[in-house]
Amino acid sequence: MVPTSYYMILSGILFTIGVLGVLVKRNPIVIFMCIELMLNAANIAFVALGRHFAQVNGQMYVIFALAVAAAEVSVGLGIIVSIFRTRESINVDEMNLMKF
Amino acid sequence: MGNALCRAARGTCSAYIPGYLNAMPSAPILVFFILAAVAVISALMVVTNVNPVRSALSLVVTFLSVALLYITLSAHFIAAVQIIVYAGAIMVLFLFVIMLLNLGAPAEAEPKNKAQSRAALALSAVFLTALALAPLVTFSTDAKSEAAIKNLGTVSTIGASLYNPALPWLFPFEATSILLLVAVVGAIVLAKRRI
Amino acid sequence: MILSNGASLAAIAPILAVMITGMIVLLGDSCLKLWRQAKWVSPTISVLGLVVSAALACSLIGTSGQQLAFSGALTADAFSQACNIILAVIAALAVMGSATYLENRGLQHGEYYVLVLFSTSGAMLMAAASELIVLFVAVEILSVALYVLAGYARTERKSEEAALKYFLLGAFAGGFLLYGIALIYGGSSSIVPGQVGTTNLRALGIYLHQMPAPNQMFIAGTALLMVGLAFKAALVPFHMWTPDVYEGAPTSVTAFMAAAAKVGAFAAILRVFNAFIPISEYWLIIVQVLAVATMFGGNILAVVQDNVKRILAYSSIAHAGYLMVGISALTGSGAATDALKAEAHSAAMGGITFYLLAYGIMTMGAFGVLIWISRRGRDVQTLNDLKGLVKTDPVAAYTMLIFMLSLGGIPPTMGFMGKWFLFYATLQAGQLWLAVTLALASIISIYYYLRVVWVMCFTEPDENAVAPGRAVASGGVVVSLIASAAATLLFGVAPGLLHSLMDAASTVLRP
Amino acid sequence: MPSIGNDLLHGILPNYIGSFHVVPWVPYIALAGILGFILGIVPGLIWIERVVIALMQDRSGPNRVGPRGLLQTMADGVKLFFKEDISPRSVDLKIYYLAPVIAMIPALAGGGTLPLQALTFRNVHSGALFTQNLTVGDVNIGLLYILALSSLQVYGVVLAGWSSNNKYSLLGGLRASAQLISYELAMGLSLLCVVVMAGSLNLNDIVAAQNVMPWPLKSGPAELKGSIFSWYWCQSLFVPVIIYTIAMIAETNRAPFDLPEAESELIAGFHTEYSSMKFAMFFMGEYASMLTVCGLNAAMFWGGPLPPFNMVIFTVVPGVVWFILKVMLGIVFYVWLRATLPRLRYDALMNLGWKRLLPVGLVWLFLIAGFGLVRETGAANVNEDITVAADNSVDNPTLSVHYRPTSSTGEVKHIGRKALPSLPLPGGRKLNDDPAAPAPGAENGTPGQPAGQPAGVQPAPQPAQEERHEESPGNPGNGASGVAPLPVTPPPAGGAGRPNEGGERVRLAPREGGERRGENPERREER
Repeated sequence: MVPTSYYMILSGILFTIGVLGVLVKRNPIVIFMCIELMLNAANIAFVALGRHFAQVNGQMYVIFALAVAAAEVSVGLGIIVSIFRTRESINVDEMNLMKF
Repeated sequence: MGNALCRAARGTCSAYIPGYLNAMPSAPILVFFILAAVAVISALMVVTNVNPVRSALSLVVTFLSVALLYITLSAHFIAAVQIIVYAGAIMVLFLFVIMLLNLGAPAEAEPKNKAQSRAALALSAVFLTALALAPLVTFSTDAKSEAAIKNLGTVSTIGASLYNPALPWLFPFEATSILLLVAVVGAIVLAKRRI
Repeated sequence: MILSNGASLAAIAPILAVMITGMIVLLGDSCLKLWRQAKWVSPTISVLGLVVSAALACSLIGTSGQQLAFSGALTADAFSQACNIILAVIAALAVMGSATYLENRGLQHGEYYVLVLFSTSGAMLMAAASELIVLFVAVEILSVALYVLAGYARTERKSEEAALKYFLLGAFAGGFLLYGIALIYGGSSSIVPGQVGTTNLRALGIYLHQMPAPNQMFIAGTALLMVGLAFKAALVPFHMWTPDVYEGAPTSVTAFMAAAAKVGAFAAILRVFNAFIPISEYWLIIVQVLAVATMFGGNILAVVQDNVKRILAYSSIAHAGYLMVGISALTGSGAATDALKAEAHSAAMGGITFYLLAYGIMTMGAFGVLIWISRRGRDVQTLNDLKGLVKTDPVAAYTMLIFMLSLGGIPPTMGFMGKWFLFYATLQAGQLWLAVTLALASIISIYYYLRVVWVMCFTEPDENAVAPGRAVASGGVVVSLIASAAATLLFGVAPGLLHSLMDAASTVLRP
Repeated sequence: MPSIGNDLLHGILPNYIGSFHVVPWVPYIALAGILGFILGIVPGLIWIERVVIALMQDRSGPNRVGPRGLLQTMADGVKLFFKEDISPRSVDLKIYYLAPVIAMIPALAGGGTLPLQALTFRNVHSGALFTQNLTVGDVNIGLLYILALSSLQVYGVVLAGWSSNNKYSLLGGLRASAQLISYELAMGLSLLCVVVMAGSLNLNDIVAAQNVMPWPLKSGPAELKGSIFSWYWCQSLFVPVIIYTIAMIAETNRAPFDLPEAESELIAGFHTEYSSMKFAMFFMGEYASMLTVCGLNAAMFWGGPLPPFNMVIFTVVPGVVWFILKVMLGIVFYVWLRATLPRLRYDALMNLGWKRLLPVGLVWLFLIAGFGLVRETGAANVNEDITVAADNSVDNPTLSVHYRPTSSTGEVKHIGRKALPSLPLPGGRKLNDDPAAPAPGAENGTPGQPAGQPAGVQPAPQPAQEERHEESPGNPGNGASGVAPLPVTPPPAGGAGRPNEGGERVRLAPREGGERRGENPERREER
């Protein structure tokens, strides 16, 4: 059986890539995708840990995380679509109506 | 050969594996590494691609390989749901929006914010070491026996635990319906032209 | 004790009341034409539901002990009921203040109240959550509704921009939160007998008490959880979104967001860190650094602002810092004996609860004044718009004065008493330097609050300002303003009236 | 019903170590059969479509190449194969080439869990009979697998539309994705009704659940067992079958829902820019997915490989033939619709999906679930009767390889239990529980729990439940120790009475579970 640590390291790597993506990308849709990647990394960790402990808990968490991801996506893409209606671009660098 | 590999894959009768096969990593490890490599590479492509459509496609590949990883963790139901929800619904919505807004054309050279990128990389490196090394220390012992986990991911086990009033999952499950209701109302409020 | 499922439903009746009211408003508004046409129906029903919820919470607050509802998913104890009361009051004030404002800007739809009610229920769940995944779901119920509300003025670019920023950073924080939960789930196996994981805060508290030796994974998880919650509570340095979102969102939403989201987030932080008190040597210093950074960061940045909404945004950040001081006092780290530690704990619990209520009421009041004086079409935005308010609209100016004094922590207001309780708890906990820092930060804050007062009272009205004339008063805002002003003064003079609330909250024990 | 494995990987790599509980080559036969059938029948389907449409339109149809034009599609295929491969300059090349492949793979893979036939074998050594399903992957998430693949199908269309860099293609792709997402919900709801009735996601189990006496009858002529009246189209699922059929046509973008390629508005929609073999792949993908959804329809609502009546004249025909026949009827239905119905307007299409099919499906699901709940709780005795009846009705199989849609003794018991539409109740009725075990929903569910003893509330799986039940009355703190007033009683140090958050109550204890189950399920799990 593949050791749980392997899965945890994989999930750590995916989470880091997600965080990195959020920090460096400029397109909100891609940023959002990177956030989904972070959630997925957490899900891998949950399932792997659940197997490690022989608990069904790990998979329960994933079900809730999935529901949350779905809800976030519908609202997030709604925001992006509605923002595109009033301006032609959605680059986060152009979100500069409000400055410090 | 195939037979032996199959045995190795099952991990049941390792004593009968010919000596030369012992040197090989067992099949599950190989499968894991292949899937993990696909997941990580496609995840990196999500970040490195300039074209949002390609990013989305790479993310779909990541999700699919994650789904297969769930199968190797004997979480079949989660694997199927991962494909249905993430690959089949969420990413399709992403693609739909990208296409609707016609963002597909490769963006004009992204203004690179060097300082921010460097800070992000440094931060990520810290994260990576912290997150990747922590489990190494914690999980020195191996997981439970295979018999204990083989039924964890079946639909009946999941359903029976999710709806079991003696377990704490029933309430969050119901609370999730409020969340989805909020999302539905919210999406309509945001995106419908006239409320 | 564990409640049966029926008793659990009864114990969370205040939350259910809010949820059910939300569904009634949603159904009524979408199905009944008369309901939709009469604009006052949805807010009235919403307020009624919130009042019912608060009343239920008041009747349940006497229940003592640590009741686990739904097999450990929720803790339906007195503190959660206290938070229910606070949140119901905030939401009721917000709903009353919103109606006219939305009407003026053509945004009056039933969905607004539905979202407000649901997000209130999310914040209530955050205060009650005892399983971390329930906390996560509750955070998302609150946040998803707030993302939508922030972008509620769909035709305004600022509002949309605020929604996008809030959404992206909120979802980012959600990712941290979830990963933190995952790591805590894995890391807890070293302290849980049987080498299995758990994310139940009560269980974690007990196990940590027995064996305060978390492994690295657990600590990493706690750190990520803290980052996620700090984003939600807008602590420096995770506060970047706050001013923009507060400025861009419609003012009525800003008011609700500033109050309810912060109360929910702090209730959750309190629940988490209360369970983690046995390992406070790992996180106490971080909490204290966050507290100091947040107090000074918020206050100093507020000084240089010209936009009233941004000033209030930074002020809300600073208030989050004061509350973090209270979290630090929970541990009683400097207290000598266990008895003193317990005393510091209960003082801090009471202080935080009182402060949450005070903060909610005075924030709602300050934004309520802005709503009241904003005229058709445009918001009151800059300090310029407030110039000479005392001449053009003296009632509004004096009401604003009350809230500014209260936010600044000047007696005899509720804000002063709140700060005093926190100060006292910090002293009890033996954290003298932190108490001094709190006092210093409040002194800085007085500058910009008094600046607003000065602009209102001692300058001539600006011809170009938004609100030169008397605003058309409307029932809802007036009621909400009168209520919050009265409460600010009353509880400032006689904080003992809230004795039972604070006592109830302090029944949350140290693990 | 024995399965080859619990999951997909094990299903594809069957376990043939040890005594023969499964025949290792059966899944490969099924794989070869399904792939070969789908790929081989597509030219035939196109011929059928053209001939039937010609018949309906009262014209000749293909009649030049080969007898009755049978070879016409072959000729077309050869032409497409040798045509010059044109790729327009402005396309996104990688994705442009990838799209037809993506369109085809899920359609071909979708047949992986279709129940073609139940085969009976005799073990050479022990002489015992056992049944094995002719299915590529006889997995417990069979239906979810098909749904997952069908949800992936949209990518081919969307990517083709986007990468062509052509506004008609883009519009086609957009329409396709919106349509697929919308109709997937209605489709899922209608299939959920079946799942609620059958209590399983395994398609073989669902077929087996239809192989009983038609519902109101408890006993009667053996010819009616598993007959056309006991299939789910007739067993109070006549509304879901309609919803599914409409949704399946929309899912495959066929007339009258072929808006993504509406030639009058969008030229050819998403495949406007595609030519030669790439176009042919879209074409084949479309037909392959038609076959898959028709196969699912046949399995879910029309009894799969079951013959219409349990009479010798029908049962001598192998089940797989019946299955193919049902699929072909579905295809002809497709063609019939295409020949007779005009294309819908786009808003009408969306309204139909969201405002008609979805609410109706939801209401019907509630009805089915409530109905099942009532019968489940009110009919414990009936349940036993039917089990016995099912036992008696088994005729002894004599052939070593015996084409019969039913299965061995243990299976029929199991089918007997499935005779009633069942809701998965709290407490977890499991498919492969020993039928002799007490009905879990009725006796062990929580309603009867004393309120003061939440510790006695059982964990999910059946066998673990019994153990817990013995412990709990004597030790009310068990499972509740995490909840004792905090500093007063820290939980005991031992592992047994650990709190609910910890292992014991939450962990589903499959190890104990396995031992208590009957012989047959145990073997099934090992695989």
